[in-house]
Amino acid sequence: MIQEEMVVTAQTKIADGVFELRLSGRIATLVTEPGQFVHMRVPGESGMLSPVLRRPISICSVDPAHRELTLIYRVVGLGSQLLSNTCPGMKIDVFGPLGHGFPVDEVPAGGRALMIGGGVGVPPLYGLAEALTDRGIEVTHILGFRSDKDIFYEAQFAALGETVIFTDDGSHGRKGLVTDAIGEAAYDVAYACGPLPMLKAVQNVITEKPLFVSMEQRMGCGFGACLACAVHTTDAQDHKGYRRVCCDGPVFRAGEVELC
Amino acid sequence: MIQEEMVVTAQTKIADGVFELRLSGRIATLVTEPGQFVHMRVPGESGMLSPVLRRPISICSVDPAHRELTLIYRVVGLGSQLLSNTCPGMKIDVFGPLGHGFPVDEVPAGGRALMIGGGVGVPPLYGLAEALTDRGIEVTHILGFRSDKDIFYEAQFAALGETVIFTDDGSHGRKGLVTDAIGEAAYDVAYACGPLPMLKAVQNVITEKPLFVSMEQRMGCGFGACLACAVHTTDAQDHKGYRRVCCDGPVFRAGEVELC
Amino acid sequence: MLEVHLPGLDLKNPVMPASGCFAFGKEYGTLYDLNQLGAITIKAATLHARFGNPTPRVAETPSGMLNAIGLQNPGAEQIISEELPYLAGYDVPVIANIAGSEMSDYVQTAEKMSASPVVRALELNISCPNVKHGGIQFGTVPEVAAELTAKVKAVSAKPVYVKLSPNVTDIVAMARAVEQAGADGLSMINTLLGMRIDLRTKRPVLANQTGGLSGPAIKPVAIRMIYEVSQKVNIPIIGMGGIQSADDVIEYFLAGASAVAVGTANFIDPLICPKIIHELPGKLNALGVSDINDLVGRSWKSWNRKNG
Amino acid sequence: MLEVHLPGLDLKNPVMPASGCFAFGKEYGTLYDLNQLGAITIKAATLHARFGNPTPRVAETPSGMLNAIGLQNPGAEQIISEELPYLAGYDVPVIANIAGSEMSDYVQTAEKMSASPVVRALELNISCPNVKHGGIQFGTVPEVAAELTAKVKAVSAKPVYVKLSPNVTDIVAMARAVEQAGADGLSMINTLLGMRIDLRTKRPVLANQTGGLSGPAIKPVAIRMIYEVSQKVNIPIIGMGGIQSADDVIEYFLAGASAVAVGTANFIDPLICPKIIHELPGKLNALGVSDINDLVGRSWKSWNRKNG
Ligand SMILES: Cc1cc2nc3c(=O)[nH]c(=O)nc-3n(C[C@H](O)[C@H](O)[C@H](O)COP(=O)(O)OP(=O)(O)OC[C@H]3O[C@@H](n4cnc5c(N)ncnc54)[C@H](O)[C@@H]3O)c2cc1C
Ligand SMILES: Cc1cc2nc3c(=O)[nH]c(=O)nc-3n(C[C@H](O)[C@H](O)[C@H](O)COP(=O)(O)OP(=O)(O)OC[C@H]3O[C@@H](n4cnc5c(N)ncnc54)[C@H](O)[C@@H]3O)c2cc1C
Ligand SMILES: Cc1cc2nc3c(=O)[nH]c(=O)nc-3n(C[C@H](O)[C@H](O)[C@H](O)COP(=O)(O)O)c2cc1C
Ligand SMILES: Cc1cc2nc3c(=O)[nH]c(=O)nc-3n(C[C@H](O)[C@H](O)[C@H](O)COP(=O)(O)O)c2cc1C
Ligand code: FES
Ligand code: FES
Repeated sequence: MIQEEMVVTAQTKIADGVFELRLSGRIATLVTEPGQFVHMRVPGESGMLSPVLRRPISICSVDPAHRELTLIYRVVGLGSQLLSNTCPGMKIDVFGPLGHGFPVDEVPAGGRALMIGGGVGVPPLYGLAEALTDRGIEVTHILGFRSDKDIFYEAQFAALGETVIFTDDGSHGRKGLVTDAIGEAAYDVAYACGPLPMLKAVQNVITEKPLFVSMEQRMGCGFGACLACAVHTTDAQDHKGYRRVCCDGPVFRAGEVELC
Repeated sequence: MIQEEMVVTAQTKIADGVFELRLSGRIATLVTEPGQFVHMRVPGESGMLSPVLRRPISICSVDPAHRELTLIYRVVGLGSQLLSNTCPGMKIDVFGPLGHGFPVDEVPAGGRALMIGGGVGVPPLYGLAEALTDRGIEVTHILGFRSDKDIFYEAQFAALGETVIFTDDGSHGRKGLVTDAIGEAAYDVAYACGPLPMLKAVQNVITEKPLFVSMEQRMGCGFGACLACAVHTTDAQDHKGYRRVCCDGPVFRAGEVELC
Repeated sequence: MLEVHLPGLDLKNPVMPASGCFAFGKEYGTLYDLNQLGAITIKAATLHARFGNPTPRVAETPSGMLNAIGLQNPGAEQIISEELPYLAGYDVPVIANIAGSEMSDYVQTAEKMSASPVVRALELNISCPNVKHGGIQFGTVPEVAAELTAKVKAVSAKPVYVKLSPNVTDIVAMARAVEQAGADGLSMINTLLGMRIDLRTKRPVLANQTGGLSGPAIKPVAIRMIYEVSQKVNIPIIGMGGIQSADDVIEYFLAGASAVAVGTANFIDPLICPKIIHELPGKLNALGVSDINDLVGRSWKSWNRKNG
Repeated sequence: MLEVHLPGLDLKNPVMPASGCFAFGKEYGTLYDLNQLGAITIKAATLHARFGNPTPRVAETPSGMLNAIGLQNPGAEQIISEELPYLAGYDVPVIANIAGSEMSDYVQTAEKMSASPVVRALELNISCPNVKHGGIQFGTVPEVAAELTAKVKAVSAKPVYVKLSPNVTDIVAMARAVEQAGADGLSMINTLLGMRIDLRTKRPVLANQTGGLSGPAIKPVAIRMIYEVSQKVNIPIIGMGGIQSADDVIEYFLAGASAVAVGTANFIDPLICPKIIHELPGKLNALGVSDINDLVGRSWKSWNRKNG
């Protein structure tokens, strides 16, 4: 966990309002788990509208040899808008890697893993899939998007394992919800990242196998000091009663915390 | 008076902490008098420190044929610091031209004009000298700087007329104050721009000939609507009792307003 | 979609420049057609001409500015004879902001200004110090503000909007007091009291030492106050404080405002008012809103009652 | 040059993290050596553990942020047994911020926390709503704040700094009341009450609806209040609100602060406290100042009396 100026090495639009950003710096050599994130200070452009707080973005994949991180983000507000205006060569103040990611070792050797992603919850699953296949784990991906124009990384995921695409409107792949396909998959451990309703639905379906979910919360510090991101544990007897999404998570074993 | 995005065409350091900035746009075709100014919205860089208000900078010279303005400014605080980081190709939101400048026609045909400038009060005198010499007026410049390293545009002024340089420490030109040389000059009309103590000293020395001074005040709107820049008239009987530096000035006939 | 009807004010849209940031309209009138505006709030009028404070009168702050203009204005009569005729040439309601140092100043100024046919409503600036009461602000003591409101209402030929100061412990108490005293509407908020110190001179930047903080920095305070007050009064609120976009206007409506004023942003972008007005319909469409009045107080109104 | 001596606090430099922005130090301790800090103000302690408010608990605003954490903490005893031992390993004075919903909560918490040898001073957070008095804040009524201060002073083994809320009409009256009641120092300011509304959901962004506004946006308000209060009290002030640079620290001293706390800026730049501490000597040298204590209140102290 360090703070440094990382250099933008590539900025590419990969779907409607979705960008792939490559950053070079030492943080890329410090990532320990897929599903960790970085907290970025987005440079302002105009005096009247500048982001103050950092923005948390998951690490999609990492290339430590080339000291490079890949992030994928959707433009939703001011910070992500300004981030999408940064160009190769520009420097961005990045703090990371932060948090606890997906436990890769939960899948027994020679086992099978299922990944379920929705929208911009999909990116960290790519790094996870890379880490799992590196270990010889067989991976299946069920990825949901709103529509044709929102899909990204289909080929990249397909190169690693079976990949089922869903769209809300059926404009590409299957029409429906990612949960529709869970029953068809064979797996030992499941991992999910995406919008809250999706996580809840997945948690309702996958009750018999280990499931790990990645959560989002608005953040202040990003590393455990401000309690902006605290969520209740499900177990009322838990000695602390809460977890911090930024440092105890963002990935939790399903059932550890209340999904909210 | 319009608001537009002007394009930076050149940014050059011309003295210690002093930059010459060239901007291209329609405003360059609308300048009517030397001594007018522009009100610039300096782009912010970081979310925590971004200028909010516009910054007033005098127009040093103008090339309407090439739609180009030249400004010269000193880095003193946040806004000027950020301005000095802008590079050719970048766009800056500029509002102008604003204010009333130096009355060129006050000098009778074939007459002589004296210009007295100090520090970053020197730039608008250059455009004035150009306008006067265009009319065949003979010009003398007395320019004061703190030290050798602060001097700029000496050759440019010398090309238009006699140019006497003063430095506070005698490191270049004469040592002393610009007022020391006023008595040696022959002129019909005098113009002054520079720090307040200099303007006051000049006004005390030049009492018999027409003198015009350019003033500075902190500004809000820059065009007469907020009264941030109001100064008292010297004449207590004046029907309004005040003048707005931004639109009634910044150039006033000596004695019209209180120097403050 | 944008039309708004408030006491004395039939507005084609709810966006107006805030008092003190638009003088009497002439300067902005050289930049754009003022008929685009919902209304115009003119600079504070006092009974007699005032020069105001010495300079520097403004200072920049993070996402805001401080001002201590000091109510410079040519006095009520001069404003009526010299400034209002220009505005009479436009089809835009004028709101006259009035100020004073004693109750009697306010009353006389209100009487004069409200009598002008150009003026459609008064905005009572109660943030001024009351010289008779040892400098305490009219706007910080509910009883004093109520008394002033009642006296002004008694003489005013036009509806009276009271402009509340945010520098109080209990903004709801202030709002209720002036509503009880007959206010037709509220303007919220005036500036927060602030200061900056120059490191070089070691003295306050403003000659007046303290000044009024305005701009985006204060928007969260204004939104909070309007949210609280709009739930407790039955008169409309003109919202202001840091508005610089159509999104901000919508946020004010959701909080409980029925119209808005734009102050500081005029200095940063002189065309901001017409820009906001032109952007509003698109923003409302994107939110599925067909009438901006439906948004008033929606952040606290129950979800099933439409425009309830 | 940077050493500062205040009741109970001998500081190697006047810069400390503000309460609630630094937890109990462990996280920042992984980033830098906490011995560099002048002091550490720990997160508010209450008598019993509190979970705090539902999320979202933070929102961004122009040059600031809103928070409604809701005083989440493990309770005084847990803090003493689980958190303070870590800080005991550093040579940095610890200030314990304490909060409660009733006078008796505060008193018991103060007694416990002040008894810890690690704690050098208490900071009384009087911005909390008083449940017994119908939710009115302790920090908005001078008499209530004074009573609370006196009761806490009576049981505290360490000096007591009272942290004032800026959401009041008369900050000087508040300061004088707690000084009279025995406060050893003041902390100024706590957050301004604010709100943001989400245009999409049409509801307040924070689950708690309103939150505390902090960050550079509020600095001019804090500077003004410290300028006013420091001229009227004889106890030192720890200044805070939007500090993000050594220049800001100097501005606070000029206004009348004798030490400073950095809150929100820690989230933006986790290394900001040591950065400011390292920059201070150079900035003071550039201003020709050899002892930072000479700057206290220089914006209002007469020019010829040095450090007068
Ligand atoms: C651990 C974590 C990992 C994330 N990874 C990704 C990712 O890989 N790709 C991606 O596109 N998005 C990701 N997000 C969401 C991303 O942080 C937000 O979309 C982004 O902060 C929005 O910023 P903005 O300025 O564009 O939006 P605005 O709405 O203007 O932001 C305003 C404030 O709200 C916060 N905020 C808004 N939405 C969210 C959100 N969903 N989660 C947390 N804070 C939010 C912002 O950080 C900011 O402080 C992640 C969030 C978390 C917590
Ligand atoms: C009509 C006019 C013409 C000017 N022409 C020039 C010029 O040609 N070259 C040049 O170098 N400078 C000129 N100045 C001064 C220039 O405006 C300031 O140096 C500049 O605004 C400083 O901004 P800053 O952010 O760097 O400093 P900061 O001190 O950080 O600025 C803070 C605030 O104070 C204002 N301010 C600070 N100093 C001045 C000042 N001297 N006058 C007015 N406002 C000030 C800024 O605009 C800003 O609002 C002129 C000023 C005026 C009024
Ligand atoms: C330069 C300036 C002058 C102002 N003059 C007045 C005034 O004369 N009367 C008044 O009621 N408010 C005055 N105000 C306050 C504004 O009308 C408005 O309430 C406040 O600035 C908040 O809005 P904003 O953040 O959009 O500027 C003034 C504000 C500024 C910045
Ligand atoms: C996330 C957060 C939590 C806070 N928690 C506390 C607290 O527990 N007790 C307290 O007295 N102040 C608390 N504060 C207020 C700060 O200590 C400080 O007074 C305020 O934020 C102003 O300083 P700043 O602008 O540097 O943040 C908190 C502020 C923030 C932003
Ligand atoms: S974001 Fe600060 S504790 Fe999680
Ligand atoms: S700067 Fe607004 S009137 Fe001059």
